[in-house]
Amino acid sequence: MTRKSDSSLTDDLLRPVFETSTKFYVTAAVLAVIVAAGFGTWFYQIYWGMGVTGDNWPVFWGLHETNFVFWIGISHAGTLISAILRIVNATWRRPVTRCAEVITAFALMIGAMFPLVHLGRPWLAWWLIPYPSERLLWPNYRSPLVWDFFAINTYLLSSLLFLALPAIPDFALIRDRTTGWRNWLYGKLSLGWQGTPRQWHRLESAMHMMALAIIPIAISVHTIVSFDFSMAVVPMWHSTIFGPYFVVGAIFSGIAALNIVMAIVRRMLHLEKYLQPIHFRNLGKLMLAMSLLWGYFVFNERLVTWYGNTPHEMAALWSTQLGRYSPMFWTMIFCNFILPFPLLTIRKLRSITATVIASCGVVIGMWLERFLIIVPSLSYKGTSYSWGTYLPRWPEIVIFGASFAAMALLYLLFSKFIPIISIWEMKVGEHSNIKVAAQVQESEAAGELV
Amino acid sequence: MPHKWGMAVDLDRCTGCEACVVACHSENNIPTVGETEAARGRAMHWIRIERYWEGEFPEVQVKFRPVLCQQCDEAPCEPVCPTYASSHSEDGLNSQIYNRCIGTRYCANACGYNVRFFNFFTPSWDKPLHLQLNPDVSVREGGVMEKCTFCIQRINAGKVSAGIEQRPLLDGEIQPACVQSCTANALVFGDLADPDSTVSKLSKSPRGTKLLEELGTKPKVTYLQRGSWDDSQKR
Amino acid sequence: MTSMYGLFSTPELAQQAVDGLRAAGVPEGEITIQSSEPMEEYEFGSRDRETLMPWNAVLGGAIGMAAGYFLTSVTQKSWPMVTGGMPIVTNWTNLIIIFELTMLGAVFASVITLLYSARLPGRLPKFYDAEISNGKILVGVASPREMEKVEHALRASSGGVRKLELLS
Amino acid sequence: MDRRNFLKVGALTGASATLTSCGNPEHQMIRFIPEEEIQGGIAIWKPSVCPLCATGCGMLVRVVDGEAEVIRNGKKGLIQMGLARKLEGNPAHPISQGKLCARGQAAIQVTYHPDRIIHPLKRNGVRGSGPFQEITWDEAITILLSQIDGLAAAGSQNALAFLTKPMRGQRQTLISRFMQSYGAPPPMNFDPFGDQVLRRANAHSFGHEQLPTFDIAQSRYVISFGADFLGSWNAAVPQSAGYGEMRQGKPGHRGKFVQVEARMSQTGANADEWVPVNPGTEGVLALGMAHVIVNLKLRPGNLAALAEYTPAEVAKRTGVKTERIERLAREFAENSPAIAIIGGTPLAHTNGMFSALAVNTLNTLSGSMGKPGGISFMPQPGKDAPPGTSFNKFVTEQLASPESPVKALLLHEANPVYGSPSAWRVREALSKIPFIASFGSFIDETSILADLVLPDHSFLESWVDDVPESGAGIAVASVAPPAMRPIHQTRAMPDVLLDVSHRLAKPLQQPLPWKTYEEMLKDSFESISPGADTWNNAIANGGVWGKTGEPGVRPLVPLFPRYSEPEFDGEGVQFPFHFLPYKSQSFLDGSLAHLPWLQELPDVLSTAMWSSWVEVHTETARGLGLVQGDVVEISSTQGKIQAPVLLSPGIAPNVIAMPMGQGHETFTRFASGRGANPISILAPMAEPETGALAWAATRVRISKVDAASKLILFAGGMREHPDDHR
Repeated sequence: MTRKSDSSLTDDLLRPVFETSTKFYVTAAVLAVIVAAGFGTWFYQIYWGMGVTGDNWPVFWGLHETNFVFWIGISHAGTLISAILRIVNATWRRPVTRCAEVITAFALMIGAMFPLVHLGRPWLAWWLIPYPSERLLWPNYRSPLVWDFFAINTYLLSSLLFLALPAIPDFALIRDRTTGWRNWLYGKLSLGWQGTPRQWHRLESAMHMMALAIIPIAISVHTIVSFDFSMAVVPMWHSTIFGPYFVVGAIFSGIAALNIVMAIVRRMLHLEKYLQPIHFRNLGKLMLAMSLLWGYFVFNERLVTWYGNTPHEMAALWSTQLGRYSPMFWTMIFCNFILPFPLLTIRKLRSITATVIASCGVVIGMWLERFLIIVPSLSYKGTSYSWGTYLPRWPEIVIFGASFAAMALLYLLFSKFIPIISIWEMKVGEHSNIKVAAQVQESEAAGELV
Repeated sequence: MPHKWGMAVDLDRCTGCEACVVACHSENNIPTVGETEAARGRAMHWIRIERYWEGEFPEVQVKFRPVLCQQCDEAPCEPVCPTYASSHSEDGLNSQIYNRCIGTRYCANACGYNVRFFNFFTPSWDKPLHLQLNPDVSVREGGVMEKCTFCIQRINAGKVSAGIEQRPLLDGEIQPACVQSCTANALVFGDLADPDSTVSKLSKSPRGTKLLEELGTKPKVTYLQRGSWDDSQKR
Repeated sequence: MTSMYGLFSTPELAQQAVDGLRAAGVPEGEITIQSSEPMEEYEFGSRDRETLMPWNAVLGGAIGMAAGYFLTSVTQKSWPMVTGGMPIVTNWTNLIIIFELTMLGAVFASVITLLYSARLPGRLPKFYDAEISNGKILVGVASPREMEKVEHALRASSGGVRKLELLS
Repeated sequence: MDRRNFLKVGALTGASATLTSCGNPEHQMIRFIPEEEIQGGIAIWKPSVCPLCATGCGMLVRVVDGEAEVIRNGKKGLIQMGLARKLEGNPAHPISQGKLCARGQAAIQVTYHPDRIIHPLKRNGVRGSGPFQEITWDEAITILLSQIDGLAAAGSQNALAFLTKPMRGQRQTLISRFMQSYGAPPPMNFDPFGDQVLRRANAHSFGHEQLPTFDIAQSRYVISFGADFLGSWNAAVPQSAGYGEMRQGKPGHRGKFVQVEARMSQTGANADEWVPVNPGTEGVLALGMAHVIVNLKLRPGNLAALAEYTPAEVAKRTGVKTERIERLAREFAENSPAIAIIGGTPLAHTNGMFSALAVNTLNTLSGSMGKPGGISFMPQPGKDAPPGTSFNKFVTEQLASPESPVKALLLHEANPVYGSPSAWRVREALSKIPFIASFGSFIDETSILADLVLPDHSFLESWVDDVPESGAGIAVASVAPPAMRPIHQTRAMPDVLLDVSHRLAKPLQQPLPWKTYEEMLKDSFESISPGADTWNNAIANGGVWGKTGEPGVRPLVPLFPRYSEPEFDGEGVQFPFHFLPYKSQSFLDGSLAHLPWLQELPDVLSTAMWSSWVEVHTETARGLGLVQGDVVEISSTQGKIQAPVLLSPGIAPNVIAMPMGQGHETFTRFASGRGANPISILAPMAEPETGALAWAATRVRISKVDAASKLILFAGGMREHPDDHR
């Protein structure tokens, strides 16, 4: 019976890799078009100049930077969560981890695009890379943007490895079940994996080490993203809570994104059997905790500013509470706090749909939060003569939309080449559940299994 | 001894005539962005006259304040630049090296005075307006940040001519375009490293204040506040 | 040369087979085991557990840290740039770079250790059976000295052996 | 600017500056041999005179070589030539004292303006519709000759008219002599916003029909009645310099400055005390102060003559509190030397003459006339021009008779079609004239009516001279040779005029013997101050100056003018607001609206760029439900215009003000079709004695209209929330 369950599980999880529906092609095509539009718009912006955006004096940062912070935030879903879960050895994590790690990998890639997109002269972006150049000039290690460069790249590399290593046995699996080019491809990818106890053990201990390393990395990444703002003496930016504030926000939005993705994957790839309500419930609880934490930070931020009562900070603050940016602020409060709270606490309401609705709210809310951190502060900095305002223009919006399409597309393609749930980890899970039974039926199992 | 260029702005003299603004455009090849761009808040004025109302009609008064790059000793705009486009010169100026700028616009955000301006597009001059451009000042490309340089081209020219004649620079010998044009002599430029220079003396005036001093940026521009008639009567 | 292995459908049988082989005097090192999932609950699954992984990770971290320190402070000295009245070598900010490179070093070290000690990438051994990926567990000996003993051991211990094969 | 062209044009930018540009069309052009001695990259400073306003600042032009696109014998090509790069005040010049105002700095764009007329034009098509065709100078001169000779042949020399802005120096002399010797009436000076009223008043009070010179630097107390003397009025540059000195130049003595006006001007913004008064009652306040001064025996005077100006009475009329009047009077008398200045709006009421005389009285009382820290009048060397013909008279006659009395009009730097109330029907009057020739450098609302355009050199390309009317204590006569060679196919107006005068059927050789304007200037300067190298020094320094001519002012007894009530067009109920057009800090009366630097220069009080606006008191606006940027229709009895509202705390609630300068129909790419022109809706009220336009005597009503706002403010804060932006 172990074998049966094994093979059926393997079949279920490998089906998306082997069977491709027309629906897949259509979706992929549509997404690809949107992504292409995004790149087109970017080249348009490069050709004419940043002037095609809504940026102005003094609001020099707008939607692009908002999206940067947003996507880096989303990236905190996967690797960080799965690392934590691995370390505490939460058994229910098994079906979730890979879904999550994939989000990290792609969200990071997309997020890391935006600093390039926002550059006035993107063709010179490579000047951030530290190498002995003929310019004799190294990057300025005092600049938070350089910290970003290091932190994001570190996080991206380790996340990719963290995603790739446990995939090797699954590659081997596919290798054994295929012929022709697939067999060749996955043969190469599986690096000749045979599954000796030694290999298994090394793999697991490597994963353990990386899990340990990746948690501080992930935290540092979003702290450093927050430094982009808190290092500048700008009203409401120059704050010491920004580090944890951003990290919490990141995990918050990350879990939300994970919930949504899992729900979609579950539906599209018919994995109802593996991604079960319990996963959503647990992640929901985690998200609720984050929501509370986040609310706590927002309250801190606002109270301290209000109490401090310095003119520029008050101007920025009131613009978000009652002024021109207040509709966004109160929407954010609703999405991040008022909406998820009942949906995730009241047992009757708790359900996959509820969790997903709450998650959608949180993703929207967290995007607004990033916007509200960046734009109002810039609008009200400096001498009141030079205050300003900001409205995005179409190129920013198109690129913003394309970034979501890119996420979906990458995810879609990924699930086509690699089982979105780690098969061997599932098996381990299954067996540790039925081990007892197995031992009881050992003898007969020995005999008549055919 | 290295120079330390600084400026004193006498708000009691400034009449808000804005000669300095046009002089700066003329000297530094600052582009005219045009109506549409100006409406989007992209007009460039390295020096501007800020205007503040005080009181209500009929007891209403106005204060003018010329604001240009404060050339801070501890400038927030400098460390945030990833490519050292914004860094400190030996003379204590915030130099903006256009060729190094990749256009992150971070410096402009960090600047507490909003005196940095970004070339949202590559500027253009309808021919033959381009014939007026000052050959001593480079024209900036799109995607590059720019700001007041204290007319560094004039500072260097002054140093060179003094060097040729093998004499020290005289106080007031070097004048940025704004100072040169100031009709009421409200702007005074000079070497703060020289205690006897006019600007050093003025900077020590009891009327002297710094703009947004609480930011701790150590500006090299000193604002001499408006006096009131009654004080002078008492004296 | 002939090799010999058995495929077992449950870890328990595999364990018996391994014990049998040991009893038959096959040296530990010659017994090959392959499975499609870790079997750490079983004795045979937890052979050669000892590894330098953590120490290598720490070592890698140390190397990364050193690299970070030199990259920052040395380059800052190479062309001294004054910004914002900060010192030329700004240790506060450099710490961030140093931290990131330390972590990167640790991660790389663990991965390299993994690849090296798990002999990846490698080639498939003389015998390998795709049945493994259906849950079977392979226990075998490459070119045993006393074929009969091995065969006997495998057979005796494993009612569940479906296949027995000679490769040469 | 069109974004599409950014990269294209961008490639051409800074051909002389650094940005190199490959594929630059200029590289394929032929190059002519330089026509002058120039060292590459070496800057030379040449003297010149600023032509933009009546101050007459002497300036220095920074000339550096560069490559200009020019046409030589019909071929287009590049030539290396000295190009003006920057304008600065001439430190040696007594008027500018090394300074130059924003407008003067921007004057360089006149020379390099992309829409300058670069060769002679002949109208083909309906007059006023625009289409012109390029012709050669020979053709142009021939046409002009035939017209003028034609008149002479018909014996109607007096049907030739010459219309200019107010001219000074030898240009003035040349034009007058030309007209005189030809037998035509003297030239007309178009200057509706000038200071005829004040000049006439000064003639009455001090015997000088001239604008006064103020020694603000030395004075301890300055009270200004509506005069924007730091911005757009009289000799703003020297006055600002003096003001700076008055404030901080004399340690321990900080002079006080009081501004009396209904709408806070740039000058008023600098006042220690700002005193709003009811429009047209400035003179009353002045005499009220005089009353207090005489009453308190601070100065001797005839109190009877001032009987009706008791502080109480004055307070009632002006809206200034009694105590304040008394305090101001005492301060004024006790802090001599003290100056009272009047200019601008107060003179633009029907009782402007009264107000001017009243302020003159105050000055006479203060006893600082002709003293340091007081008022003086500049000697005017070589001023021999007869009074001009009245423009208003000309217009009336044109409109009166069905057959145009004037048969040929020569037009130079005057734009009456834009610059006069539509009620004057100037366009109609001019359109009747059979032949109009313009010497202008731009196609504006008036020169578009021309049949022939003979484009003048820019001031940087031609001989310039000037005899300033005010601004220095000593006599000044400025002169300067061309700072650079012409870049277009243009000719200097004086040279053309001399050329024509010699080639007429009856040549005017005898009255105008000079071949070129240069010769004429030389003669005149040598006649002013004889001497061997006068001329060479003059052209080296940018002029001659010194203590020549008669003394500044002859002492006078105060004369007390009879009060006259200001009259306004439009009765109060229907037209509740006084309408105050004022000279824009950037464009003056609108003649500078074509300079991009000035268009993008934020108005110092409103911070507005590229737009026109109407200033409404914050409370008034609240009452009318108007917010920043709302577009309103401003209607007088004479017509209506639209402009966005700008909230201002610095304006009387019953007054709305609007800057002149915008609202051009045709005036280059930078000014055409932008904003609204307040002059157009002014009522044709006049100051009786001089007949000068009383441009502040119109009343209007405003009503919100549904239109897109074109209010562009540099102060971003003000764009969105004017209230918390103070």
